[in-house]
Amino acid sequence: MTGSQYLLLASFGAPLGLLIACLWEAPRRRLPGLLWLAPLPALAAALLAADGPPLVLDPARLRFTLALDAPSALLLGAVALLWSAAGAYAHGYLGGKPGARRFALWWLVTLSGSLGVFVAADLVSFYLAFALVSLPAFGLIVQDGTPRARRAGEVTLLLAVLGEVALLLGFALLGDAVPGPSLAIADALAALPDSPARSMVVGLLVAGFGLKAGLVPLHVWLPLAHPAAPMPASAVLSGAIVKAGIIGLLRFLPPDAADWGGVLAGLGLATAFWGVGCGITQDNPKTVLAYSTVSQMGVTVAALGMGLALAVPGTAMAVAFYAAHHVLAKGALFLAVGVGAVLGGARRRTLVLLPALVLALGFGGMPGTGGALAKAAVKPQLGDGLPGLLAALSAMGSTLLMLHFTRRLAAVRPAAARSVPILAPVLLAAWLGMAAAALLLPWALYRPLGLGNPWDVLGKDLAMALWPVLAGALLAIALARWGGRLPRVPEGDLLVLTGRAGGLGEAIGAAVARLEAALRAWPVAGMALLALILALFGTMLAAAR
Amino acid sequence: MTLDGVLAGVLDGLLAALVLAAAGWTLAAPAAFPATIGFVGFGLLLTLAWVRLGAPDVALTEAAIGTGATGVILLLAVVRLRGGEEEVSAATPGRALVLAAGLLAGAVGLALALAVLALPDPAPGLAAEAAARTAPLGLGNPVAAVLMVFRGLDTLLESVVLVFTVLAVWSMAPDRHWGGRPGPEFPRQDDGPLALLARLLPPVGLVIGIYIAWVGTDAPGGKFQGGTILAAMWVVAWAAGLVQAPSVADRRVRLMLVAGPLVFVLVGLAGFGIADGFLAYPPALAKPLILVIEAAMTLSVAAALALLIAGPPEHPPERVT
Amino acid sequence: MSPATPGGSLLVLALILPVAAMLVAFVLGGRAAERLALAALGLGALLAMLVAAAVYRAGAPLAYAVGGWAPPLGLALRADGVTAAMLLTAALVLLAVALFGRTGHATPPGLAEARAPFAFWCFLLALSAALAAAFLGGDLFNLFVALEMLTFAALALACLEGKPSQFRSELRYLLFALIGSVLYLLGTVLLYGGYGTLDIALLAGRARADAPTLLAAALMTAGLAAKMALFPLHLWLPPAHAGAPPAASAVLSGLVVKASFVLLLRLWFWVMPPLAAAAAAPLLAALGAAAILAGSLVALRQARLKLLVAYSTVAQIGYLFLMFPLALAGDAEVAARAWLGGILQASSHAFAKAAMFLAAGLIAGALGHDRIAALGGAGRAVPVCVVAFGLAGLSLMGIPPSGGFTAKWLLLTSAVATGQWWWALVIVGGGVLTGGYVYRVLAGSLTAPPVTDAPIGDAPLPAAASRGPQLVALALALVSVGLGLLPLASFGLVQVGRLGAAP
Amino acid sequence: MSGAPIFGLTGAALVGLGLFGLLVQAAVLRKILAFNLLGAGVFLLFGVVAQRGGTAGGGADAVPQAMVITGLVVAFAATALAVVVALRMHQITGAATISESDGAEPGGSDAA
Amino acid sequence: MSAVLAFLGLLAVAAGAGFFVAGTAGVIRFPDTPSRLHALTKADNLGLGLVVLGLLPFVPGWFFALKLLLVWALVLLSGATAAQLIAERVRGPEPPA
Repeated sequence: MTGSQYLLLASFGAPLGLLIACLWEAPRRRLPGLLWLAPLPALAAALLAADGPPLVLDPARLRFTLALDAPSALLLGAVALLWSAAGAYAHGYLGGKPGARRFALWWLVTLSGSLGVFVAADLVSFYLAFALVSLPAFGLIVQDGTPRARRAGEVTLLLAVLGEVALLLGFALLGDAVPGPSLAIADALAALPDSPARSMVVGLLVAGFGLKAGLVPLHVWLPLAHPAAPMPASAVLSGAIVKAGIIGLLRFLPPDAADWGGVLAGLGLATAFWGVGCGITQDNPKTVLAYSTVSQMGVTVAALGMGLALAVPGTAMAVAFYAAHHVLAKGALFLAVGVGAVLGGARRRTLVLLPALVLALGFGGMPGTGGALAKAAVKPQLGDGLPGLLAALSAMGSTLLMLHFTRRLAAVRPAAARSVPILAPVLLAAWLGMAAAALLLPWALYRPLGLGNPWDVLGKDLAMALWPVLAGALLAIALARWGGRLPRVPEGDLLVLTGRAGGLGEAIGAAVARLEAALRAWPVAGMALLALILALFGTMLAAAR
Repeated sequence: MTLDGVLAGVLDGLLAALVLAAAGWTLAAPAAFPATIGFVGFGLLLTLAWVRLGAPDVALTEAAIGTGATGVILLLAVVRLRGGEEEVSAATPGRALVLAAGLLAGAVGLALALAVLALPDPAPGLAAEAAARTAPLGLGNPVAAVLMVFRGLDTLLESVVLVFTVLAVWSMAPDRHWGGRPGPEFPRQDDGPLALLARLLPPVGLVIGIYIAWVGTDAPGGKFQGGTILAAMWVVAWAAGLVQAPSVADRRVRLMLVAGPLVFVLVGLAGFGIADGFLAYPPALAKPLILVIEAAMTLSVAAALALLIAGPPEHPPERVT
Repeated sequence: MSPATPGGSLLVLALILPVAAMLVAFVLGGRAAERLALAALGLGALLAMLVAAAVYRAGAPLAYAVGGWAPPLGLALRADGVTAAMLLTAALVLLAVALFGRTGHATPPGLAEARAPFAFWCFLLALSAALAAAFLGGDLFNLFVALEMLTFAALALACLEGKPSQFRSELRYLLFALIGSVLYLLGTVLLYGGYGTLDIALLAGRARADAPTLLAAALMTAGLAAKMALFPLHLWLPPAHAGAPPAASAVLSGLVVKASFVLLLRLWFWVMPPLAAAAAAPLLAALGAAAILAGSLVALRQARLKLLVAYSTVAQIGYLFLMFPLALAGDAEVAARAWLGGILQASSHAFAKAAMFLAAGLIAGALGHDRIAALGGAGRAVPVCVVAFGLAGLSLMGIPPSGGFTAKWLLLTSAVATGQWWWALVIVGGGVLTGGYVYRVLAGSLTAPPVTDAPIGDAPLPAAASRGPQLVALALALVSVGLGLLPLASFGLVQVGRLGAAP
Repeated sequence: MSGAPIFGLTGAALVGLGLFGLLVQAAVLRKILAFNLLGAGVFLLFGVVAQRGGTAGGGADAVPQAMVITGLVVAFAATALAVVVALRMHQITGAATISESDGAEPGGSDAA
Repeated sequence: MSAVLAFLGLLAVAAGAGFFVAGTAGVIRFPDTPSRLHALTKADNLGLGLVVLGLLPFVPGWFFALKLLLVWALVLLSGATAAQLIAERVRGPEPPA
């Protein structure tokens, strides 16, 4: 096993190792402090083990394979960085609180899943990693124990389970399509085109991953869960966990899925505008950020969809780059909200509001920021014609939404006697570190990843890049003045509709319970037994004729 | 059809009609007590049917266990389970349900009748082979040969079932009764008809019971039938108060209960050594071994049936005086 | 069929050991019964492993003609892959329940012998003997006697605590199980009338599709379904299993139901004419699907923990019935996969359900009640139990890497492969509903204890808090999850002796 | 020696009656009686099969008859057990039927 | 065994059957329980005696005949006891002499 294969194993093995270490008293006591260490092997794997040989464990039976190609490595690196920064932040943020250790345990499980998703290369281990990233997230969300957090956690868990179900069915169909016993994703993809249930498989996979990525009808859990979760958890939820859906789409959509490309593009753009539309009506800055995540994921999926539809080469790397930037920027902004809630006065303006503003404008595609580079990377996919226009409009929307966020962030009154009286230096370090990464890393990686020269992106048609930002700023000013008249959208927007569905479920449950109780009466059960005899006899007799 | 063939047909038809009439009465009787009496009558008529079917062993068993022992248990229960008429009438299903149940049960019965008629008439049974294999074993009665030799495992499992059914019945009592005497306490009657019967009948019954158990290997009879008669004799004496049921914790009673199956298992395991496998008998020693097992089994069956009739202990154990 | 293969005497020992132990324990009584029972069940587990190893090594079923008389006249004991797997499952669960019962059912110091403990150990041995007879039996009438013995042992174990409401539930169970047994017996008489033998191996392949044989099959299937509490016939299972003591309900739900399942497999895959079996299989599977959905829905609405777990049994039994149309669907490779899925579901459910009932019993013991609404504080009082319950729940839900997942994955993929996708939907729907009620219990027990009755929370709790029984429940749950980690190829044992399996 | 099919029909009729009784009779003891009728019907069918299987001179087939004897003893054990449980139920709860009509909470128990 | 014995046997069995019919008629027709008990115990036992007597000539051996007589004796014993018990139950215990 070469060095890089060890790294692959270590990337998602480290958090699990730390988890097992917690059985003993010593590491458990210092646990919250060690959180930031866990993702580092994954960061090293991203940097060193990209495009290394795949690692196959127990080839005869289990065929447990791990592999890491370039786009996955990029995403893995960004996600690992965010987990590490959020881990340090969590140590400072939680400190001595009672539930800290339990939170850390849930954190480690979700971390291993989130990293594992990028390296898993066979159906079963990918499903296992995906289950590990979606189900334990419940533990992170309900950490505060408030009824609002519990409801958000339950909705997230229910939708996560439904997502798992869709994926299980999809993988079952995929597994069936593969002729041999092998379960590797590559073979599954190869066998997919000629399998009869191709469209069903792709549909199920899109539903499963779309739910995790937050595409429109299935996004309702995102704006509910992120605000309810404690600060580091929201950062990770928005930044890293959502990306599991993106890597799933990247890895499982067959290159020839042109028909699905159009669907994805449509869904993505709809999600982008829906996110902006709902976001501007929110007051809580974390909810605004959540809706911004929904919108940005929409743009990412749209880019992927268009890339597939037009069969543009290099789509995977472009989409990965866009998503990686989102990981860093969005994670940083969530940390900013945390720090902003504690810091006060002048230091708040300089250390929090200013960098937050720059990052916010980056989302709009302000030239010179990482965001601009991200938008340039996906330009070949969303380049021209209607999708290009729509992409520009969504950039404007993003700018509007982010400026609204900045205003809401500024409006947050740092409560005097907050539970964290002194600002733990590590919180500030984490926030500023992530902000710097969000700004500089795109610049550093643009050329090595073969996306072209970052500098000439800066130089090219400034006007094309600038007008969405300016238009967005104008709208933001208008929103600031007349925002009050906008209709108040409840956090989970579409979730309100499901309220009635709950009632329906209750009615079905009651009806089934009454039927079952009736069947428990002795004469009825006896007659059911006799009827079963006659039915079996009749069916077999008919078949025998 | 010869004359006596016709007569036999008429007799069978009459017997069948009587059996069904008794069964119908058992279901339709107004109260539980007459229904139980009807059931006992039904059992006796059924015994005749078994004689007509050419199965004397089974007729004996049906009379002894199917009608006698079951009848006693049910009569004892009916007497002690008085009351609850209104609960029963409330729980009786309505006319529609009764009709539906009747239709379904009738349909199953009809299907069964058709299937029985459709069975191949000279049924491909094991009659010849069983009969042929019984003689070399030194046994006269093929049924005993099947029970003890060919399907010995069935009989062994069944006797084990009897043993732990007794324990199951005992374990239904509350904790404080453990160690007490099973069943109700009958007052001691020194004179009167029951006392006369209880003194006159048991000696005769013991002889008959042992005779039937003994003759089982060569002629209709056997351990279950003989054991039941012995148990019946004990029940008569117990009902007249002449004997008391032994305590539940009494080691001797447990040894009696377990004797039959344990001997059967030991002889079976000995089969590994002296014969070619479990429950196999060396040809020379077959008959004596079987008789030893039969004797032990008769003892166990008698004890088990008597204790099952007696039921769980109903009083705490008397302090040892 | 050779009358006796070399490993045959192992089968006799596996059957006679618990029988002899029960007889001797009955005579010795008191604490000797407990020690003898533990020794016998330990040895029984060893024997089960030896039988499984022998079957796996031989690659063919072991057979033993009892008394030297080969069928049709004599009786044969047979052990093929299914028997070996279920025997091993039963032996391990019984051993675990025996270890669990050491605290709850020990003879109190003062007395030489007390009713409940002494009866518990004797009935546990009787149950072990009945299960061995049911799995090893090769003759349909011999299996009838084993079934009856099993029913009586289960009834006696469930009535052990003598709770007032329990006698009514157990009487319903006894009467309904007896109807099932008599219907099974009715089937055997028709088969004997038609073929002159009741030995399964001799009957295999000879069945004609005429009226008596088909009626016999229908009667036996309905009888066994009644004893397995398949959905419309499940009236007796929830009250009987919920009211029984924890050790008893673990064995009842985990093992007793599975004996009838093995008999059903013998009937449907050996005795019945294949054409008729394939025609009637969808009916069985439809009832199974109804069991999964209705059972889970009703379990979701239960107020008491033990009733919830009992209804979960009703639901999980439905999965066993989904196997029939899939395994009879003709394609050999898919049939083998569905067959393995069914057996693995039976085995992993046995472990998971035993763990769940033991955990539920301990939780009820620790809190003094088993109302789900007020389960707060269970997480702190008996933490290992809640973890065991959760792990068992995961296995029942079919979350990887549990045994339940592998079983459901196999059934799912074979449903998809044979184009019967509706069973796949039922499997997945059942999984989600199961997740629902497992979540209800876990969420309830992980919340903080209600402030009002403070003593519940941290008061030193008597028997329940002791580690032993909790670790047993955890061990069972871990085994159920561990079954999922075993790679698929090592389950070759289950295919041994299956008709139509590659020779 | 083909006996008249009359006893086969009787057996089938007894099974039908027994099943009907088990379903419809409300009192517990009446149900146990019906169960014994059902058992008697099944054993009668064993007898008919035995008689049909008999060789010309050799009398009836001994194997089904042995099964009937074993079956009778097992049925007796079942009846004894059922009667004892019914008596205990009656003594403790005064109930004479096993119907759930009184809406009692099925089975649920308080402390283990 | 001459035809005469056979004829006499047949005659005895017929008479026995007649007594059984009389006994049954008595059970149906008589007004109260004690009188019905008389009908049962007297008529039926005598009827059985005659039937046993009638069967004796047809019996394969003396041991078989002994068994038949034993049957009759046992029926007599149990019939009498049962009648006494039922009568005692219906009429209450004997008034002190």
